[in-house]
Amino acid sequence: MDFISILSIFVLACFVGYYVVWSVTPALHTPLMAVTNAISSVIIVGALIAAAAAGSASAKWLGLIAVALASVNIFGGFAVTARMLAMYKKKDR
Amino acid sequence: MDFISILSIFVLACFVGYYVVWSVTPALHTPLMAVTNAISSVIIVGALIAAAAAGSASAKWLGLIAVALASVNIFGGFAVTARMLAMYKKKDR
Amino acid sequence: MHEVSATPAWVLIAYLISGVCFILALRGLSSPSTSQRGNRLGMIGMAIAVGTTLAIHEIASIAEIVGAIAIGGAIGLVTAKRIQMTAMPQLVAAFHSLVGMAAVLVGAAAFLNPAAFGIVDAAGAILPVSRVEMGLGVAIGAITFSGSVIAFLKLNGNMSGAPILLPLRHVINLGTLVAILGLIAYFTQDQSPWIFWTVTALAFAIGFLLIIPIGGADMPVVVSMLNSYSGWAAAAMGFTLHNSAMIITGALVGSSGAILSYIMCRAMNRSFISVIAGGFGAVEGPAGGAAAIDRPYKRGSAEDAAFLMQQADKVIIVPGYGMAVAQAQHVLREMADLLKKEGVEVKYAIHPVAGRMPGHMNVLLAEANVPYDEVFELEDINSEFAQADVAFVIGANDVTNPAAKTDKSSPIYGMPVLDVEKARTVLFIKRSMGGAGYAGVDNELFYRDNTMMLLADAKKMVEEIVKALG
Amino acid sequence: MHEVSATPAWVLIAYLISGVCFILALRGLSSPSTSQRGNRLGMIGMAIAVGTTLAIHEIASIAEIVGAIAIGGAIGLVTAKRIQMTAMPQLVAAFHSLVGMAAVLVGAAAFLNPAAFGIVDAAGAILPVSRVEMGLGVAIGAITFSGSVIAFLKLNGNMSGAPILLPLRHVINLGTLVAILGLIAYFTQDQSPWIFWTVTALAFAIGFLLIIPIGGADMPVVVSMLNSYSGWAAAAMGFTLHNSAMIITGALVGSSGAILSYIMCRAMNRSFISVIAGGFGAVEGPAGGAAAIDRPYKRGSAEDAAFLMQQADKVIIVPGYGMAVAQAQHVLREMADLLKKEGVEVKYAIHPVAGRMPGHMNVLLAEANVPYDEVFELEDINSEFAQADVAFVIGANDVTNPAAKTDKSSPIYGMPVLDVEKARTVLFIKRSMGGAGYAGVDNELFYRDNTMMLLADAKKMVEEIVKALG
Ligand SMILES: NC(=O)c1ccc[n+]([C@@H]2O[C@H](COP(=O)([O-])OP(=O)(O)OC[C@H]3O[C@@H](n4cnc5c(N)ncnc54)[C@H](OP(=O)(O)O)[C@@H]3O)[C@@H](O)[C@H]2O)c1
Ligand SMILES: NC(=O)c1ccc[n+]([C@@H]2O[C@H](COP(=O)([O-])OP(=O)(O)OC[C@H]3O[C@@H](n4cnc5c(N)ncnc54)[C@H](OP(=O)(O)O)[C@@H]3O)[C@@H](O)[C@H]2O)c1
Repeated sequence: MDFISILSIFVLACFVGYYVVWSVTPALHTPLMAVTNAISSVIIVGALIAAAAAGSASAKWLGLIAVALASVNIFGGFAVTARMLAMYKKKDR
Repeated sequence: MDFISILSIFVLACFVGYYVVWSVTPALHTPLMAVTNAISSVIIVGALIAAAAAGSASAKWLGLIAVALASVNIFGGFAVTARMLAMYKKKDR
Repeated sequence: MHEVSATPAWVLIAYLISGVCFILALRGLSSPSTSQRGNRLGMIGMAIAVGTTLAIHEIASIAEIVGAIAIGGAIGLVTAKRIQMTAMPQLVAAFHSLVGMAAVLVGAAAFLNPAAFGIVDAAGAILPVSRVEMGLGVAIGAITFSGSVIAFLKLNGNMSGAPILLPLRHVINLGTLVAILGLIAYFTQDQSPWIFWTVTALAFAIGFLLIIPIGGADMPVVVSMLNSYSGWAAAAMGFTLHNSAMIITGALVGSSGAILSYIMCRAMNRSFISVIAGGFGAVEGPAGGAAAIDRPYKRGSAEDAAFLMQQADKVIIVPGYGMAVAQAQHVLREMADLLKKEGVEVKYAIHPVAGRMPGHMNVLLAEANVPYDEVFELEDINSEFAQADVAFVIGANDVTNPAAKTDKSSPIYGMPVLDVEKARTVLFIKRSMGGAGYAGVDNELFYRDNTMMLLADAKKMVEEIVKALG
Repeated sequence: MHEVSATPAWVLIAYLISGVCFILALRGLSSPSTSQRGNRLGMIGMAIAVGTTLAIHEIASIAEIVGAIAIGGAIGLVTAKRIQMTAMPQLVAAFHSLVGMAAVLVGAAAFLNPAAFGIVDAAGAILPVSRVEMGLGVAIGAITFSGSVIAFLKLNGNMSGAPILLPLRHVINLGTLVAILGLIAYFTQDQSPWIFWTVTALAFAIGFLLIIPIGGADMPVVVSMLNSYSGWAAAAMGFTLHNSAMIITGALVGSSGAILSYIMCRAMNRSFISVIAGGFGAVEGPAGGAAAIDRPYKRGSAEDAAFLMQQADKVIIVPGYGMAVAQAQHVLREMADLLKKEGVEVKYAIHPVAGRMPGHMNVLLAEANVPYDEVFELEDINSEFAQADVAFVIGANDVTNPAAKTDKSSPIYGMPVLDVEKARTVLFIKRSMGGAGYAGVDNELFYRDNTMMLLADAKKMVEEIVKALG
């Protein structure tokens, strides 16, 4: 992918982000904060690249620590979101 | 731009289209139909390529007719939309 | 060989900006106050797309191109200026047919001169993937063209609105569709002209066949659907030309058409499939309460109506298709002005499918200078009928029919309706007790105690009311 | 050299799908009924991104990687399970600091082993554009880390919430920011490690400096803002790695943080700049009506409150920060259940900035099993107070303050508020007449004739009301 494609994707993704976030119901703003936390840990991709590569031992260890930190966030973020969302119930009595 | 970039742009553009159209106020649905008419004539780009190219005289003439048809739509579509939109006024009395 | 991929970066950015302008153009329509700026952005986006294209191609024939744009543009501008607002549904259909035809012509030009489009391989043959995109683009364009022509003729009254039901039509249509797809598949193997032209011809034919059995009143759904198709056709061409402006536009227009069709079908409580299958309105006569003609009803005069409204605190006007037919919007505004001068609160209630296209009533009221903050959507005003003294229903019918709420056997059952019957008095303008609305269903409200029928052409009746008020 | 551009197509598509999953995850949050499916899609998207990355790289150290994921994952899961709902603001801040630190580490690793990231030129030097992206990414990550740590400490009460105002802080901050940007610019010319590490160190420092002067109660806005930054940092890394999943995520998270900050600022009627400039809450004491303590007010007991509500037809509960502090949500639900059993209509009214983070009250009520269709947003319920017999305000204060509507000199003037005073009786639970709300403004409602103060800890008071009701 060339730079312009990436840029185009970014520009459109900003529009999507704008609309999709505004369409989140205010009652779920706390879960929104938790889940964006989880997905922003997609930088684990960069951490994995560093951790997987041969070449620099220090880079590898930094990468591994980053993998661990991002994993805390990913597992913790999705789990706490799931826990919160499970609490929202309709009246069924 | 490679195929995957184009595909990514298309996928994101569909999300944008979905949200942007749903956010149009129902009172402006008629202008929406008119303006989408105008912008879908962006296929004039293809018509211009055909009309501009040397090589095939028949292709050139087909291109020129397409340019003319698309122009009807572009000018007519934007103008009629502008005319309609100018009519929507707030109470100012 | 694929020469478009060598396009300079600024060109790609220019097309991206053009696409973003189109997004912002539609975004502007989220409120009347931003809509005009949005429309100007749309024009800028188009100018950027056209300018960029002209700048990067060697042009053998600039004079002809300028001429073609000038001729087309002049026709477009004059049409846009002269057209009556009540004729908008036809105009949209007509413009549509032009997009369809332009797509067919571009496809044909690309077939005749593929090198100019950068879609040939080293041996000069058209790339297989481009053949598919081209075949689909031409087929969709042709269907859009002929379908829109029929829609135009039906909406404009040049052709009867009644559905024309050929025998065996589902079989014929299906066969044609299969043939088109089969030929496009075969086209990837064999680049012969006859395949291309047969696909085009069959697509033109199926456009006619598909739309002819659909009743005139269903045309708005069809027009929207064709709009959506033309968007996807533009997107397909965008894939061929690797052009982000076209792809973004295609996705926008495609979504717009699809969503408008969906909104209309939902508001009519009909499935999209049943609209497309056609035949609605073919069976005439009241479906709901039979023997309607004999029931007693109250008939009133313009003076009665004027008197009732003068005494009222709050009047809600409910316009419908009849107002558009009679072009009664201007005199209706006059009437509202007179009432407001007497201290009556006047509001307008718009049902999402009142009239014959989405937003139809809004645009007519705007034409008549009704401020848009006096005009309310169904959800926002429906609870207010209970506090209104008069519901003034002018040329609307189906959208007020309580059978939609109560009668499970009614074809409009489940469609949301305006609760006009909750007002103290309901005034109904229509020309006769016989004429039913679009859905062909009798309206039980006409015979209620708190209803007064004003039987006349909408414009004449309102003119008389204005006289009585003045 | 730029090895990522040779990535196979399926990988690019996989990352795109992962990005689309994230979009759908946020989209699911548009209603509670679709939200759980959305969250699962988010997990799937993350699994796709991780799986794809592992599949396409030669892995020298799979055991260590699995170990790191296992350790991190276990810590995350245990934390998520144990955390109390009232501690959500802190948790979000803590998670945030981790994202920031991870971004710094990835940036550092990329600096130490650029070849692995495919960002070196033929001579082995790091590409200039990548140096900028890397510098910005590390700087944003470091600011996010240290800022979030401070936010965590303030929210968790390990550090005083009071703003700490250093002298000359604006000058120091500006100088540091300029130094960071200058060094990043210089970095494109000179790849020396000292530049990279100095940028990192300065960014850590400025994170502390920027957040320390901001009051504890403004932390939610800050947390959202840092959230937004971390999104843009992810997007920057996506540009470096040409990874569409990261770019889409970055745009989503960036928008989310920015929009939530905006919503909070708007609902508090403060400008974003004034929040970031800090110092709010530094000046103590009532800003509005002075000499508040001496004014007469009515004080009631739990029995009085129980009696009043038993007699009522309609009670609207208005929860606020005090309910969260006291953890009174469960017993509050019990109270509502008892009232409902006696035939009283009970609803909950949520102000957009009640509590200390967006949606704070909703999540606490959901935890206490309050069905979400009994919980209403400000716009949907504000008109109902006039028909309510009792407005039961539990630990809320600013969000009910009519000064926002009437007193132009009040710091909260212009903020939308709940019209509790329109109810026949207002019951206010708080611990003392002295304690003001977050904005430090006195609330004139406490002294009205139709107000009864219930002075006690929210949980204790509601427990007593439950006893009196049962
Ligand atoms: N808006 C859309 O997008 C759309 C799209 C597709 C279908 N539809 C359908 O169209 C219908 C729209 O409902 P509607 O209530 O607006 O209209 P309607 O139900 O079709 O009724 C129109 C009424 O106007 C009267 N009328 C016609 N010409 C008149 C004139 N010159 N003066 C006075 N009255 C006149 C007719 O009675 P007389 O003949 O007795 O005068 C009829 O009762 C719905 O069924 C809807 O589903 C709408
Ligand atoms: N939600 C957000 O996203 C957000 C973000 C940033 C800022 N804010 C701000 O936070 C404020 C929120 O308003 P609010 O009405 O929820 O809260 P508030 O105005 O801060 O008032 C909280 C009230 O609860 C009382 N209280 C505290 N602990 C209590 C306990 N254990 N038992 C009983 N009462 C207790 C306090 O009085 P005593 O001390 O006398 O008990 C105080 O009157 C707004 O000013 C808003 O702008 C909100």
